[in-house]
Amino acid sequence: MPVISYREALNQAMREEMERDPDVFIMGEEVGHYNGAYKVTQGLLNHFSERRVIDAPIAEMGFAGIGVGAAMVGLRPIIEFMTFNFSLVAIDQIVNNAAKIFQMSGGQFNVPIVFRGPGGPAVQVGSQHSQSLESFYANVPGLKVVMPSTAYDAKGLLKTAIRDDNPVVFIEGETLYNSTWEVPTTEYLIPFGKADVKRVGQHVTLIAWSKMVWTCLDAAKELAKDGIEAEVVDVRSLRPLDHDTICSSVAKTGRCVIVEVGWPVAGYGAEVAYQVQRACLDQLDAPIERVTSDDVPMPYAKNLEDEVQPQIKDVIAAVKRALYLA
Amino acid sequence: MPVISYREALNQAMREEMERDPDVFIMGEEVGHYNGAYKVTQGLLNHFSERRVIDAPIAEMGFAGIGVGAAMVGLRPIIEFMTFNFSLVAIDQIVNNAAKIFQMSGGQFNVPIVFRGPGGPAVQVGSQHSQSLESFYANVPGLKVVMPSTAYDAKGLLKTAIRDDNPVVFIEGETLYNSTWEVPTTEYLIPFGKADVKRVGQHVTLIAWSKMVWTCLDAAKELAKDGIEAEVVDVRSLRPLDHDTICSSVAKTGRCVIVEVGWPVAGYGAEVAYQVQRACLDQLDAPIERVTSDDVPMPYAKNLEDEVQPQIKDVIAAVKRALYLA
Amino acid sequence: MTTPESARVEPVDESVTTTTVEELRPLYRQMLAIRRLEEASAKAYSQGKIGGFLHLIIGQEAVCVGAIAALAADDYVVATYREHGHAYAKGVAARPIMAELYGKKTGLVKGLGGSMHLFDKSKGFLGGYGIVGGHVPIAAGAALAAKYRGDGKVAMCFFGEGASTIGGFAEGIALAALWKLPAVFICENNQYSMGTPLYRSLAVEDVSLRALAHGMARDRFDGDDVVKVKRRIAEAVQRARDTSEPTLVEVVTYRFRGHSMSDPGLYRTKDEVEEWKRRDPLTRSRQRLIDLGATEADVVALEDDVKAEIEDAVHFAETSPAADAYLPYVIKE
Amino acid sequence: MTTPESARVEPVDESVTTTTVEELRPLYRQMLAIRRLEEASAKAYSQGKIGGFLHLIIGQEAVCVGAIAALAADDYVVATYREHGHAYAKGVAARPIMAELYGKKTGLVKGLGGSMHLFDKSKGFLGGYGIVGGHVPIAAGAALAAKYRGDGKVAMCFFGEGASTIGGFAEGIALAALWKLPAVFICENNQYSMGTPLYRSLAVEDVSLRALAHGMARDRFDGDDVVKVKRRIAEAVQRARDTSEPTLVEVVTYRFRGHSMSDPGLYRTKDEVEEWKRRDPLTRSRQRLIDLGATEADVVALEDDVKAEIEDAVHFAETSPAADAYLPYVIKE
Ligand SMILES: Cc1ncc(C[n+]2csc(CCOP(=O)(O)OP(=O)(O)O)c2C)c(N)n1
Ligand SMILES: Cc1ncc(C[n+]2csc(CCOP(=O)(O)OP(=O)(O)O)c2C)c(N)n1
Ligand SMILES: [Mg+2]
Ligand SMILES: [Mg+2]
Repeated sequence: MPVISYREALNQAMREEMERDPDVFIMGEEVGHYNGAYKVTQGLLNHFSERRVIDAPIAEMGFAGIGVGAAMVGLRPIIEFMTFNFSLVAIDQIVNNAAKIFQMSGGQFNVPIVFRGPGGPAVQVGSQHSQSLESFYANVPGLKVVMPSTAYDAKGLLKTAIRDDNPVVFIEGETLYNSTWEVPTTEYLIPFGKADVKRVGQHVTLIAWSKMVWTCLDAAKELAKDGIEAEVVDVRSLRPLDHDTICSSVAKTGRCVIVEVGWPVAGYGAEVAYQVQRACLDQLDAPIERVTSDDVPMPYAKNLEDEVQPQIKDVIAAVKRALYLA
Repeated sequence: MPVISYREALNQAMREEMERDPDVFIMGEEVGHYNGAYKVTQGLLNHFSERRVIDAPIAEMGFAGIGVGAAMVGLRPIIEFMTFNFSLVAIDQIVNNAAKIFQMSGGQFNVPIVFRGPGGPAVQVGSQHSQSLESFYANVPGLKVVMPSTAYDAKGLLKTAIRDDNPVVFIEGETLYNSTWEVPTTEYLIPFGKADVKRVGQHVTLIAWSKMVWTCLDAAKELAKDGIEAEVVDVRSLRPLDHDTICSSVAKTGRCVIVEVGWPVAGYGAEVAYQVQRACLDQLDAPIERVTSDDVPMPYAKNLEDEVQPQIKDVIAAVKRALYLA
Repeated sequence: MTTPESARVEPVDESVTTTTVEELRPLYRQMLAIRRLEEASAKAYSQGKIGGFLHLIIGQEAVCVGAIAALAADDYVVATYREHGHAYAKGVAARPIMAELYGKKTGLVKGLGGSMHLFDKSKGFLGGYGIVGGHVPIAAGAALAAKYRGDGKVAMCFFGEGASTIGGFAEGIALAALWKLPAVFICENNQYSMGTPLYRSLAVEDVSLRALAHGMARDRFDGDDVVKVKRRIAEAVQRARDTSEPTLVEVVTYRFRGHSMSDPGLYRTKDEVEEWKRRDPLTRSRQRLIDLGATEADVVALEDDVKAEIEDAVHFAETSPAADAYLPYVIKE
Repeated sequence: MTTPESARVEPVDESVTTTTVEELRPLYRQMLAIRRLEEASAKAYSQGKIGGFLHLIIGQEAVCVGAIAALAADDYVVATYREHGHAYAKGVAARPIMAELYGKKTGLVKGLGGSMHLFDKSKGFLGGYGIVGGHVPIAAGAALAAKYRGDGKVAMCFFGEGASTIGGFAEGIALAALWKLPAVFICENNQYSMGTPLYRSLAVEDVSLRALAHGMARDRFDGDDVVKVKRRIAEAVQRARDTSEPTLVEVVTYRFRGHSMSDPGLYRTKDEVEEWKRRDPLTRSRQRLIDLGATEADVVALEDDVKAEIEDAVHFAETSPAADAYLPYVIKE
């Protein structure tokens, strides 16, 4: 199987879906002539045309809303936010229009739209450009929220998102674009609501999504040296969440550490923690541990930026607490 | 002690703080000549002047940002959102500016601003006008988030908010404005981060805020008829959250039901649940129960609207589950 | 340095149009039906049968009726929370509108949307929206889809003058102008944004000036004469259809009632309201029909017909079963 | 019907101003220091000593220097992520700017903000902001505070032409016009919004037209001549100070580098860049100083002085301790 980058996988997903369905189009800042701020849309303008790859001015609320309107009458827009930080100026369109029109119209108008782009902290871009907004979107009924960690998942999930008849918030890992994974050449789709066990283990369950899956895999490797076998569950889709896979892992291991790069208070990890305690309270041998970023806006200086975010050592420490080894 | 309405309590708080500090002013839609869409600012324009009670056009992002700028140079704006639903078009100003400027400026500029207005579902106003956004705001470091349930708390907390040197998101209960409570005539302030035990009990702890405190008190009354004494803890401030009061109540009762009118997934109640399980896992005699609205945009029809939201009977049912009586 | 340009505000065009009984009669009927529908809802609201907010368009009927008369049946309309009349003018029957206001299962959107959220896919009615300005990009999006497909459709968007300051409006029209989308943006300038008069919300009391920055065609006239509204907006629709260029149209009008049923409208004088009532588009159209040769008997027959239609709608709403489902309408499976 | 108004775009005013060595010398010095500061940061960036995004203003120096020279020391400035020059022009020393880019404890904002978020309270520098348009209302807010207090201060806001489409900008200027706030809004039209040329982001390539809807004063001229920038913007500052009226000023300029250090700028031709470089405000000002009678030796001395200043700043940054605290800067106790 060819090994390709996360960026390339996303690109392939869009290209294939645009080939397949003439109603799919892309709109966003610098997606066309510039080939994407992060080059995710590389070559698409050339391959398709300005009709289907639309460079937008800086007007997120405007073009997100244009996407919603176009989707209502049957097109299938992919709206790229240059980063999800900029989705905040468009969030009204996502929460009050995209998510609610199917309901407000009594089921007449569905909104098949994908809002995608990188999210989570990048590197040294400061607090306005470094935040994880998944818990905002995961809170909202009517939306689906997806955050792939690997090239394989990115491709299969984005294709599913584009074919979904509902609005999908698809948050890519800003630091994962160059990461690689095996990706088949034949078509595949990954359903939403199916978590993926990225590593099997029996002593503790690590639950994560996006970039933190990699951190957990790295931590698991370290832990294995001490004979601790961690199971790493990648939730992949936050809404809907796959309770079954999570809970059967936790039921097996009896220990649960939830790792997210977002802020601690009311982060999405709190929801996962709640679900775990609800379904497996009796199987838990220790309190659920959460590892999150510090409860601060992101600093610019590299040393502080690293300090703020969950590191391998933080995951290891949390696992040891969960195993009463600390 | 005089019994006054929640609306009047808020009005008094603003009036007193404006008398006390000439840098405090109010800005928002219909706050002046119209005396407030919900009449919370009744009489303030008359008492002060157009300089200090400023009617704004429909431009939430604009006037929220103007508030931030004015606060940076030392004024103390109170920004009224006609309802918090409309804060979504201004949320970038709250999350990316108000919350972060103190950090981005390395502690040079603090932003003493209050964003206030009604939140949560009102009655039959449909899905765009009926939502609880506290879990969005509670997620964000740099903000404080306050949601009073009674006239007494409303007054004391709003005065504290106005004097706070940081941005405060102050969400009032849209259906609580006419509710009454005893309010002293002498000045008092209520600190943030102090939950209030609104009813003492030993069998189960009900944790709630804003309108749901009333629902819990009603449920507690019903439960008492069956000999079940519920303790009702009103968290009052969601950020910071008073872990001590909550946890000592749960440690006492061994049962915990968290009641919120927001959506279930990644609602703020999940955060409370996480904190409780973390601090009191060993003292819990049953899984934590959450009662929330259904995971749907709010319907218009009254019967459906009631069905969607937590009712007294839902709280009672959850308590019975927590006591293994169901 | 270039000087301030506030002098550029042009007087509202109040010229008069010629018409015929054939053209005016159906327009008058629609306006009247909307007026009666609104009155019936007001009554039901005060009886507690309709809940939430109820924003009536009484006094402004000529705008939605004239404007939508300029559209083809499959063109798109996007409107605000003050949209019962727009839905009706776009072809939605009174029954499902009234049943929706009552929150019934037979309502246009099954009792889920209520007064502010009427939608009808079969009529190209893309909805009523409650967040000011948020629907303007949606209209531009429908126009973009029309252009994308080359299907010749036009999207028409209604909003109040109060909405012209919000960012969503600014971005929506800027993108429509840049991308030459077949859209018509119609500002129903009814002099008030809730309790705020024009002079407290606009630096210059001319919303159509917003078009200047974008080289967008604009128009500005009074909205008392339904035929004039139709003719003038037909020009904008034609422009959209023929050359795919958007237009910003400001129609100067007045709402006779408060902002919503809960607003007593204390911010304006009785005299002011009476003054505008003298320009009531319904009275004017009725008189005009007679002047053009319609018989009093014919007009009364039309009025009786409207009365029966609305009474039937109320009866339908009253006797319909309560709304009973919301779960199937969250996610499309 | 009124016709489209795109014909109203006026040619960019390229008139020339007279000046003296005394006036020009400090302006040239500031521009040169900014250029050298930017070059030094570019170098440090390519050595991996500065991280994240780095947006240079090389080529545009005359705008921030000329504009801020028209302000009093305690007036307010609000800027974007491309703001090192603005901070320097407002009086911030090169040392803390460079140390901030290096993420050091001695940085202007303690290593917490980095390139995009310079702030200096003591200089009235209200910050660099990373969300396009979001800072425009902040400037209006500082202006509102000035008017509230009657302290005679003026708020100056910088933004790019790409920002002129976003809602935050539209709302910020609309409110400033409505409330007559003492603000000067300066569009640094550098022809590109990241990789997007004017014609793909603006329906009409004249940002100053945005003022028309609000009866706001506007101005539009080229930004090559720093003295002209100062004079013309002084008029706007005067208007703000005397009559509390805002102005929208568009200054036509060009950035010689990519959008940020990671942008190779492939979307424009070498010829185009060279053409603009011939109008380099630094070369022009230097020549002008000589023409006005400054000696070559004097100019070289000034240049040596600048060189030393920036070298010192780099040394300071290099040798400063790493940033070490963030917790105290979340909530003010
Ligand atoms: C973003 C937002 N802010 C505020 C409101 C509350 N609100 C609803 S209608 C209205 C006035 C709108 O006035 P205008 O646009 O002139 O329309 P009209 O009601 O006069 O038809 C306001 C302030 C809202 N719905 N959305
Ligand atoms: C709301 C938002 N959208 C997108 C971006 C990404 N972005 C940063 S700068 C920029 C281009 C801005 O161009 P312009 O306003 O002309 O300023 P210039 O960079 O040319 O000085 C873009 C798209 C952003 N920072 N904020
Ligand atoms: Mg109006
Ligand atoms: Mg630019």
